[in-house]
Amino acid sequence: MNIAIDIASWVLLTLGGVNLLIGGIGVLRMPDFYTRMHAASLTDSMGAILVILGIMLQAGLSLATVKLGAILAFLLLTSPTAANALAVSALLAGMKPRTGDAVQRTNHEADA
Amino acid sequence: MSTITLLFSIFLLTLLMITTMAIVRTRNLFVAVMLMGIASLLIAASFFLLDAADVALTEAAVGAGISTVLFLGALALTSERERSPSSLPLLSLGIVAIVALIVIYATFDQPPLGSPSAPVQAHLTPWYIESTRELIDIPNVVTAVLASFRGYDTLGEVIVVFTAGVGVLFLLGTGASASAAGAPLSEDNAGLRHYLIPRILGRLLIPFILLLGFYVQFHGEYSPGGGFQAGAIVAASIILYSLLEGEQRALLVIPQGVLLAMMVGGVLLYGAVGVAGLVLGGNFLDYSVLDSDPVKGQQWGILLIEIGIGITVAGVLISIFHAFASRGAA
Amino acid sequence: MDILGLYHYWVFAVLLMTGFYAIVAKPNLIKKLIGLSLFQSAVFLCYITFGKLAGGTAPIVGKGAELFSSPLPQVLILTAIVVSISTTALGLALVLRIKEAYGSIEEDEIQEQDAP
Amino acid sequence: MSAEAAVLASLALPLLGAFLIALAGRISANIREAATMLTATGLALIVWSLVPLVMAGERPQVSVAEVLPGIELAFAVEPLGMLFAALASMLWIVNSLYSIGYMRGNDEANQTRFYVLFAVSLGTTIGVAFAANLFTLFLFYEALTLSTYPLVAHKGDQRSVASARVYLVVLLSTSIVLFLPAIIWTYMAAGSGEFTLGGVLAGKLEGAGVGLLLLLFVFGIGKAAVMPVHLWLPAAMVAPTPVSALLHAVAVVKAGVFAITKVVIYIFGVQHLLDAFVADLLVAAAAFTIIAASIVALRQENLKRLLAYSTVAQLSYVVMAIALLTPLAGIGAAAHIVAHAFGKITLFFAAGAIYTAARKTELHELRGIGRRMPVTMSAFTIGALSMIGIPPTGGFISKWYILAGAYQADNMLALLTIIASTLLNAAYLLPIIYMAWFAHDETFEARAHGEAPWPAVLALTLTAALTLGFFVFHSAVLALARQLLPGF
Amino acid sequence: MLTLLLILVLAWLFWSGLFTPLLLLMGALSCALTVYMVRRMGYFDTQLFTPRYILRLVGYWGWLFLEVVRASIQVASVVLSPRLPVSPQVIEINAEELELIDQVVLGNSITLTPGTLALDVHDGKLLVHTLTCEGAYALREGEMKRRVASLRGA
Amino acid sequence: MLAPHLPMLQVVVPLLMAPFVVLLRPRGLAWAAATMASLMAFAIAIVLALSVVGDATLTYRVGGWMAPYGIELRVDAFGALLLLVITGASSMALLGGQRSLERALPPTREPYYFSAWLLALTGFVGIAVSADAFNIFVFMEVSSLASYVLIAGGPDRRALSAVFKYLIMGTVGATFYLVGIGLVYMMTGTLNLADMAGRIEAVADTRPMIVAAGFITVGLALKAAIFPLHIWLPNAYAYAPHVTTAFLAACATKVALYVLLRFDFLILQQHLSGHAFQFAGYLMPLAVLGILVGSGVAMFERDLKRLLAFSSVAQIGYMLLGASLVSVSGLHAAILHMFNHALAKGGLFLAVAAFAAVTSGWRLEQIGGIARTMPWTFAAFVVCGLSLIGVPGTAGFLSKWYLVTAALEHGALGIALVCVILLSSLMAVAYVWRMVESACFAPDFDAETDADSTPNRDFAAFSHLLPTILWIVALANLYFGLANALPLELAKSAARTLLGGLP
Amino acid sequence: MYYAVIVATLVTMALALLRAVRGPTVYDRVLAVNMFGTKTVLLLAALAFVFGRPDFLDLVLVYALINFIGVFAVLEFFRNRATRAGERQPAQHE
Repeated sequence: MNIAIDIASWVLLTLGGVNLLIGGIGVLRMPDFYTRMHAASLTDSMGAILVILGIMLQAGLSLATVKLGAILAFLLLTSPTAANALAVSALLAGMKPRTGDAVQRTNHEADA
Repeated sequence: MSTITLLFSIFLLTLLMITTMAIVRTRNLFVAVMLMGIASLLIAASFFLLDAADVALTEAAVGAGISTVLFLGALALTSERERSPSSLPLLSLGIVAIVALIVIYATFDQPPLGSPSAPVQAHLTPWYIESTRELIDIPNVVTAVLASFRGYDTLGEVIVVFTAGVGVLFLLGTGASASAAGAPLSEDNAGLRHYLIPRILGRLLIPFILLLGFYVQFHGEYSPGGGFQAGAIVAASIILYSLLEGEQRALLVIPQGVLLAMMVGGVLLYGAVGVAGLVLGGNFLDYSVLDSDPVKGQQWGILLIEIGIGITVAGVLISIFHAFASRGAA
Repeated sequence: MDILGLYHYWVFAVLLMTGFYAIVAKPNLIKKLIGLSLFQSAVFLCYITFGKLAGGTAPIVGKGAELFSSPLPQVLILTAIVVSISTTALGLALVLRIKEAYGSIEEDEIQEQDAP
Repeated sequence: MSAEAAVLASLALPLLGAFLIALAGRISANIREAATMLTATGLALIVWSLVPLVMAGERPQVSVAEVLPGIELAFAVEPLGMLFAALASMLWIVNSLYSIGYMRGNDEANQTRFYVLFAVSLGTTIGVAFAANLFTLFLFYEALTLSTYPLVAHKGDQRSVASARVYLVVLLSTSIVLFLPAIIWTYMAAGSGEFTLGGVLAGKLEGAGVGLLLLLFVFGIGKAAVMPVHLWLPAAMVAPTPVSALLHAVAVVKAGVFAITKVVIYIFGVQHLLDAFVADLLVAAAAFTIIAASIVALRQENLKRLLAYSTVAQLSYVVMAIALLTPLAGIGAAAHIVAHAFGKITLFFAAGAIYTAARKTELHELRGIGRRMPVTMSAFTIGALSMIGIPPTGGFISKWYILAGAYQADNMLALLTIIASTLLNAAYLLPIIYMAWFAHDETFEARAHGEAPWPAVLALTLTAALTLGFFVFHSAVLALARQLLPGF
Repeated sequence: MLTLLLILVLAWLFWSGLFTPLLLLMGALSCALTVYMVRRMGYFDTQLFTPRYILRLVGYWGWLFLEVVRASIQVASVVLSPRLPVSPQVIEINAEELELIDQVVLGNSITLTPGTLALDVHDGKLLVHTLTCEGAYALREGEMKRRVASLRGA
Repeated sequence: MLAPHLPMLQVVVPLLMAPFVVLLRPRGLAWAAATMASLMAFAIAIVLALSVVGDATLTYRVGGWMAPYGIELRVDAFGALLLLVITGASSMALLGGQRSLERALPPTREPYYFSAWLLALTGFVGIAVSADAFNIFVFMEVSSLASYVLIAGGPDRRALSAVFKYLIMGTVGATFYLVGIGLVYMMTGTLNLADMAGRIEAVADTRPMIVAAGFITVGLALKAAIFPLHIWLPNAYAYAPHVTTAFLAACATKVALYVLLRFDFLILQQHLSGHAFQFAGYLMPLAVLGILVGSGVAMFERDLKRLLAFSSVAQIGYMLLGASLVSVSGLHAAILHMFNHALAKGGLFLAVAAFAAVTSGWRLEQIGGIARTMPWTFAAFVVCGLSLIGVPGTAGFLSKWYLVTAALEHGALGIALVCVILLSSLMAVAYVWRMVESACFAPDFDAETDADSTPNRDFAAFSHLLPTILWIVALANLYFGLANALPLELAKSAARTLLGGLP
Repeated sequence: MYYAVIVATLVTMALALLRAVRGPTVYDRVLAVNMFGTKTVLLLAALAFVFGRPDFLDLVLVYALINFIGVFAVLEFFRNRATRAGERQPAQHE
């Protein structure tokens, strides 16, 4: 049982680590600010989820797990919010996203 | 410290050095402030690696929240870019290099990192740890030393914070007076109310931040934390509120008078505990006499003065924030 | 290990001097304050470093903890951090007033205005 | 009143008087001047009441405070100081009388300040006179400089301020740079600065050090106006004449020579100096000053400046007399302090009276003035004769003793100097007298003037009388001076 | 308000893990104070959440998690592929019919999913930046919006 | 009952009054409360001073913890003397400065100002009584932050830039000090000064100790405005509100110097070989240069307050010179000069405050004729000025006397030093006399013709308390010039203590 | 077992730092800071377990909650600046 948990958490942690790395690389590689934000959100959401889940498995049923859960919840609430706030700031300052083609109005009503 | 954590910490410190160099190099102050945020995180992580959880917590509460907000507040009212180039960089570099060499020269005789025979570890530390167990009986030795063994220093620290508050209020005026009393709440210049996501999320999180602040306050004796960190966290939550809803609304929640009362009340609470020790026949800040059981007395004393610290710090930090923010509004 | 153990102190020296350089060489007042707070952070790092005990843990008595790093430097630095942020806040308030009074936060421009 | 109380009272009274004068100045000029006269008279009475005691050989002593370990603020009355104090306090009465006439006659500004500071200056002069040790002496010496400074700068115009600056700079810098180190040296060498008959340095300091220290003292005590530190004295002549008269002919300059005398007699000790063969230095310096100052005086156009240079020369008489280190010369020095005071104050009074009545300050303007102001010019003549040393004036007595002293010391330099300077004195003073009485006024005067206001005339008459009187009634002074003789 | 109080109390108890009377008292005090402060802040003017909503939210999170995993793999492959095949798009989603709070949930869900990023939420319109065209199409299908809308539905 | 607690109360009284003061709204109340607290502190300081006469030392364990573990307070003669200076300066400045401050400060900010005043006072006395290296740092920061506030209070905008410079340099100084005590702590493991002195022996020759000594000295030298680290001082003093300047000029730099001397003599010199020599070797030239340059600049300065500020630089040089002789008599002179200079400089700046109540400014030409309009104030000014020069009969003379005698113990070098002292005394005569001349003889300044000043001949605003206080100070200058048993005894005992362990 | 994730976090931090130093726009830097914050949370959480002191999670909690205030301040900063520049606010895409 213990071994199973260990393996599971090991897998989660490693995957999380890989995720973080990929996100980090993405942040470096991506061509413009908005695309970089996507890479960052890779680490913020997936990376965080995996890592914390991994640690939670290790902690077992304890207060620490609850705390980790709270941490995860807060992270998942705050990081998109922060990302949004950042995007808004960039837009506010007049920074245009680089897009392949013109802005697509995908909404049906808007198209009409 | 095992070698591997040592390597971690070395890695972090290297990042820290790069960050600081970048901070000094950049001509854009906004960028510098952002990099300061990173530096603060790195420092906090290093503190944590070096077993200083309390300090890391403080750095977290201050560096990540308050400090950035204050710097940005100042930047908003001044300018973002440094205008003139550095003067005499060669001379300055020369001086700096010499002092750096002197400091490095000093390091070669220092006791190596973590050596148990170093005087710091051998002289006072065992006594503190033993006495905390015996005389105060709380788990967090840092809190015991901070609040009791060196409670006088901490009183001084509170006074420093209070002084800064008084100073900023003196220099900038109170937020209330600047935003012309009686003026209606202007809806269009009220923080981030028009940004839906931040606003709603903020609304969701503020109670938890507040609670966390109180939690840190009252668990200072058991885990990292204490009055100062708590005060900073509570202040951060109020600052968050005023960023979201506008400074004037925040002033409605905690009016200027209350803030002032907090600044004053905390210091006075601390002082009163000290004087109580004196009146009850002990020395100043001697908590043992507060209760028939000296250990209990110590615990009461620590609890009370930590509350005093928390109140003052929160009051001061919020006041400072308002003072900055109201300058922008004026 | 010995050299690695000294690394922290070297970083301390470098940080100290980086901050100091900003204070000395940069004419921008806010930059000076930034330098100042870096400068102070370096000192914090130094204190915390020599409070560290090999194999120790944070001085919070709990289960499974036997060796503790020294609490005293941490206490000192807690105080010093507070002092640092207080100084920074006061400095920034001053910068705001200076900006209002002089319309600039560059040291050389202010000096020019002060010269009769 | 016990002697000790009298000593303290004589110090406190002028200060109290100054305070009263300041208050009275707010009420009316008459009350103020009454207060001045009252203070002056009171002071004279107290000081003179001490004279019989001192003559009888008593030496009242008061110690006020121990300022530094071994260094006290203390007073002691000894003959020389008694003489000096008595002289100054007596002349203050006369001078006050004269001041009233002069100040009113010239419509000077800030008269209250003038009287207040005058009183303070007198107080410090008494302090100098009664000082029991070097420290106390130095203290009052400096206080005297500072309290007279505003008097010199009284007019407040560019010229007087500049001159006052010279006055202050010379006096203060000499005292700080030379006098103070000399005092410290003395204290360090001798362990004491008490004025002790026979000196305190004997056996403590030998060789070249003695000479060096002596020079430090002589040039450090700038008030004695030994060349080249005499510069302040002509500069001080911008002051109102009563100041020049009492302070710069009597109190201040005499404080200087008095200090030198005390240092020589009580600090070095005559015997010690004789043993060290250094007094000749002093004689030479004094001789040089006498001759040089007299020659400079010869070339002066301005009456008061001429008198100032004459003062420089006359002061060096005293210094030289002291330096001769013979009993007779010592008596001569003491007598000369008195005689010169009477004579010079008369001359200044006269000069001031001329200025008040006729607005004349230059020599060539004085043609025929004797006929318009006969009383004044008579007094002037008497004063001038006293300067030269012609009987029946006081100057003759003192010169006589000095000459005798020089002879006793077998000092040819001194003898020759005195003779030469007498000739020079005559050369610059007699033409004035001649001009005043016998020359014809060639310019037409729009306004015929008479004598100065009566208080001024009364005062200068009195001093002229004293000058003459000293020729006859000098025995008291000599008696006091003789008490010094054990020192020789 | 009671919901919040309950959550806070639970949070305190789990965080603290110490049940001495003093600390419990302090906890009660803290929770009360927090609620008081939040009340002063005017955050009880509008009802945000009902317990039922929260329950459904948990279910939604499960779906979202899978969504995030899927998107993560996509983005990771984009990042790791040497050509860096990005084709950024900005699309606008109309969510006027949703409650404000649901707009926020939608916006944050979009942001949380790697590859899509809510730029701005205003007047019921969400401006979304996507990393690739595929991401844009997936969003346009409106699966996420439907699920969010159903959180509040009957 | 209170007697054993006095060292603590000395700090606690102003400390706890400061928060109260912030709350006092009606005009004048804040002032009254601050003054009361300050006077109480003064009274405590007097009692303390009287009780340590004769080499007694009072100690106090804060919180009841014993010395190396808890924080200890220690009042010895040196500290007591400094306490007298600090609390006395504060009380006198507050008493005399009410009206002057009322003019300088907007009413809404008054409570903050007076609170900051008490905080500064707390900081200074906190340093003076502390026996713990880190505690000194904390209170140093309290005093510094509060001083920044006090200085920035003036209406002159140049105060702001001056304060900023002060803030930067002051913080750098404090941080240097922190680095220094950090290194010492690292090598000895203690922060208590006495314990430190005991444990330093073992590590005396290690490199960190040497560097620590350097850092501590430089840091404190910055705070003490020792030449050439004085550049923050002139402007900070010149543009601060006058009363602030009077207070700070009397004690701020001296407190730093106090710490410096205590550290150097009690801890470093006794144990670091050759430290005494290095101390003298580095500091004596600086002291001499400071004396000469400070006086020299003062001679040509036209702004009255800047002039006095530069004179302060020179006076700090005197104190340092005395200390750098490393002898009982030298230290004695230096410590005595701290006391005497505070008397003189405090009085001078207070007099400037009085002048400024009726003149339009304090450039030399602007105080023209002030001697006629305010003769009594002016007279007090002159007395303090004479004390600054060191004219006999005033307090300033005594310290110079001791300094010269101390220097003369050093043979040829001593004579050279004496020359410097005498030369600078002459320079002091020159600059003091420039002020006096301007006040007496310059034509009445005509404010209407001067563009950048406002006519200000407003006698109603001139408080009668100020001249009284000024005269008290001036008389103190005279009194301590003649009967100086108390400061002398304290200074002597302090010097003995400092040099106690040296051969 | 935690070491892998710690190393990964550290490397990611380094990469983020590189982005922060390089820029090019200020927003990139803010982004980096934000990323850094999350990474610190993860790092500290892992470290707490490495040290075997899970009670230090409080600290992590604080970070998780406080960190984003800075970003809000940035937003407010730009909003403020935009308002000052006289631009229409809030920003709307064309």
